[in-house]
Amino acid sequence: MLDAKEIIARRVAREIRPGTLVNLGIGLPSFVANHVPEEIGVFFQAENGVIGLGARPPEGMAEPSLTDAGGGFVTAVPGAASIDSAMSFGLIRGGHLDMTVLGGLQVDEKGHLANWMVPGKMVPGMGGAMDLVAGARSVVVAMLHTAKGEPKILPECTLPLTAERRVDLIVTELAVIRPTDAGLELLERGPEVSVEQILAATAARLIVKDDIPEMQLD
Amino acid sequence: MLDAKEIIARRVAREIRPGTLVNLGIGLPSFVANHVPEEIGVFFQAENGVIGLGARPPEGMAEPSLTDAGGGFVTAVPGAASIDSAMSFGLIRGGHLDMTVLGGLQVDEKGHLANWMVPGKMVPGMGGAMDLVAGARSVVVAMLHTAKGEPKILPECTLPLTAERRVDLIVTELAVIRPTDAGLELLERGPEVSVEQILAATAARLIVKDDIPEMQLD
Amino acid sequence: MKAALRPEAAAEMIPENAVLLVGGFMGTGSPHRLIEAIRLRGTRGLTVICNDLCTPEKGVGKLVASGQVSRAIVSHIGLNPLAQKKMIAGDMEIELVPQGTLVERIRAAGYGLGGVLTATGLGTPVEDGKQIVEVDGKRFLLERPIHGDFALLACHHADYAGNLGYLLTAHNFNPIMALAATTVIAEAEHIVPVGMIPPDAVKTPGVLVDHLLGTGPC
Amino acid sequence: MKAALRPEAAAEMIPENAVLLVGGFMGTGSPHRLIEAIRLRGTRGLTVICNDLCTPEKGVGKLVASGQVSRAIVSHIGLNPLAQKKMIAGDMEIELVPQGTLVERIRAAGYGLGGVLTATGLGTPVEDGKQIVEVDGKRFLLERPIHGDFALLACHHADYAGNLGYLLTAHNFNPIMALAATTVIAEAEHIVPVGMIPPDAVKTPGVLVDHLLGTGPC
Repeated sequence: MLDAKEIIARRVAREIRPGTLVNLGIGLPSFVANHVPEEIGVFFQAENGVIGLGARPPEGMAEPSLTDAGGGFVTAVPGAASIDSAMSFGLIRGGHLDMTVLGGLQVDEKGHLANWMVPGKMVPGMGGAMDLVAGARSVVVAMLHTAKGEPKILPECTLPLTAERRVDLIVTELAVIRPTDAGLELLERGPEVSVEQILAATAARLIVKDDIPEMQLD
Repeated sequence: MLDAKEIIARRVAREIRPGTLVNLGIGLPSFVANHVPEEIGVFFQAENGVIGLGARPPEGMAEPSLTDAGGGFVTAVPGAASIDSAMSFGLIRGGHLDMTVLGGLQVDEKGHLANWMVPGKMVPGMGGAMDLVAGARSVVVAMLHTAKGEPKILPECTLPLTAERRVDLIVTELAVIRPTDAGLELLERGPEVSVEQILAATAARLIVKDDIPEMQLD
Repeated sequence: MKAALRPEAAAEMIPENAVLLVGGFMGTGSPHRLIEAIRLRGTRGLTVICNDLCTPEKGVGKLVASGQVSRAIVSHIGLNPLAQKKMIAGDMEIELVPQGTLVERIRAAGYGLGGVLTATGLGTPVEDGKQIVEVDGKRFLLERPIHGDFALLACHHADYAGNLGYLLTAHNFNPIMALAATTVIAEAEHIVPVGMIPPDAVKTPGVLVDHLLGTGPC
Repeated sequence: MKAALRPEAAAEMIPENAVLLVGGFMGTGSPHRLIEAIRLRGTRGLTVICNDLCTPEKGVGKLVASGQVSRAIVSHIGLNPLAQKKMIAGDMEIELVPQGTLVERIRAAGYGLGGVLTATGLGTPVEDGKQIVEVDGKRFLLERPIHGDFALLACHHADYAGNLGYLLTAHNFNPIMALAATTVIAEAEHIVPVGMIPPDAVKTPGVLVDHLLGTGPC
């Protein structure tokens, strides 16, 4: 039985197209890279300054000047490029980034994402999230479906938004959901999850057509 | 007896302070570099992309990818840096350039420069001139005092201006003139030139105090 | 991975009336083989955005001479008397833009910015018809982004992932133009296997480059 | 030529209430020896502009922990719980800025631009109190330039002309900050004789750098 984060990472990995440039947020989204086959030639960007982010280094082979956006040691693949922060966000804001995968605190029926602060409680800051949501060609939210049992997919976000742009896909351990003009469309069920379970864990209205398939995971 | 361009180049060279970053326009201003001693550590910028511009290469030692803003072959000094056009104009517009020396078609009593077009006749374009005049810390105009016997220093420019900024110094073969709030102040006479000769060749009003010294040339 | 194209194959991609960003400064750092292929193909109605129009015998100047360019956005045409003649006679539309403004306008398109706020051009004909924006009591011209259908770049070396490196003053507009076009074609003097260019030496990340032109027999 | 300073000598230059641009991303590419010298000296009332506030034990986070920072402009404080606590309690003024906007605002100051027109932050609290500028029917936030009294940079190698090179993800904000402060101090791991860094490898031209910090005994 896969745990929730594993399900999400594997399912998001299937969204990634060959030969694209992809940014993975720190935390849960960073696990996605483990499930993308090397041969499809995806370049991962870490917004702190590398295109062609590689795996964690083997023990004893870390270089302090090669880190990811969380400050952890990484490697780089052949063909990698070092970039400064201006170029990094030029890629993000100029529409050169094919996809970003970000964590979320809340998403609402309009597809708005909130993921950078809980007023008076937790103020991590937006880092690159506002630029990523405003600028990436495709925005995928990868998050647990609920937080301490409370729904995170709501009729309207109660937390400050990250951008006015509608995200393109929401992937949780329970469901794959696509925000559309008409609202949130349920596309897939998690492994051995029923539509009723999804509806019970979701505060927002979901558009449910007949016959929701179960996620395919590699 | 020095010719006019030689006088101007030598006099402008004396304005250049040690350890500064200086841009020399193509044409007459480019001769200034020949008269700046190497030991004062000036870096010359060519706006097409090098800091640390050097002399023309010896016969048989030209590299096609090392040229100045006129497209001529140059060399570079130890400590030179290649820069792209964005950085080049970042230096110019961001106030990092200590001095620029530019040619001129006209300068007027307000210290306005016109040097990029003669409507209907000659339209070279402004190249980097508008950026240089707007952005350099100090702007020196190096030009012949007259064109085909007609004064180039006028009450008001008749040609389109290069910028609304007042230039800092005008150096011709006849005179050194400083534009000020009060108008154009005559500072120095050319070699063996009288104040009367300067006034006769100048259409603008000049402020002439007692005892105008002759230029010192190295 | 991007296989190297022949110049003719690249020229075939470019339709009539295309908007071309072309790297180079007086021909240094221009994609000469690609330009020659476009000339031979005879594609007409082109818009050329470049630092300058070079000379009638060289660089983009050849396309002006062959009558293939109907419109140009450049900073300088001083060494192309033919272009000046065509502009004055009204046979060719030429927008003259200050060099620093030109590179920033192209960058704005590539970096997803709404425009450029600059003091360059204030008080000159460049100001005509443009919006003035005041920031903290200072006036700035609002200059609009410039995007191309194609960017035609030249570089010293590339790898087959599309990473590019430039030599000395052949950088100029190339690294900025790489972000500002729908399709980016780079002509390289050398194309090396992926992994041969150190990440810190990459000036244009391969993810920006769509097609490579080699120098070999292909 | 710039002789290398000891960290204490550099720290002495920085007065109380100074505005500091500090390179680095989660401490990678931050001038750690200089930061430690400022901490030991105890200079108070500092404004710190940096990508993030790192952790309380590292990088600029140490100056937050020691109470020397009264104000910060950063994109992320998620790994510094102490800074979050101070912000929520109102003990420290923290302006959170989207990372891409932050680097462009610093660049705007360094490049002499009036501000940045960006879609990032629209529809979020970042928009509050800011001017909206419309360009071709699209809305953009006008974000103002950020200039520092000092830029405190870290680099991998330098020469005694002040030319700087960076390693991998240690570039980040350093190359941009180098243009945006009155006084620029760069801490290098290696300082080599002038002429040892190829012009094409220079990322920050020496003309921008006022003081170098070495690693040797000085």
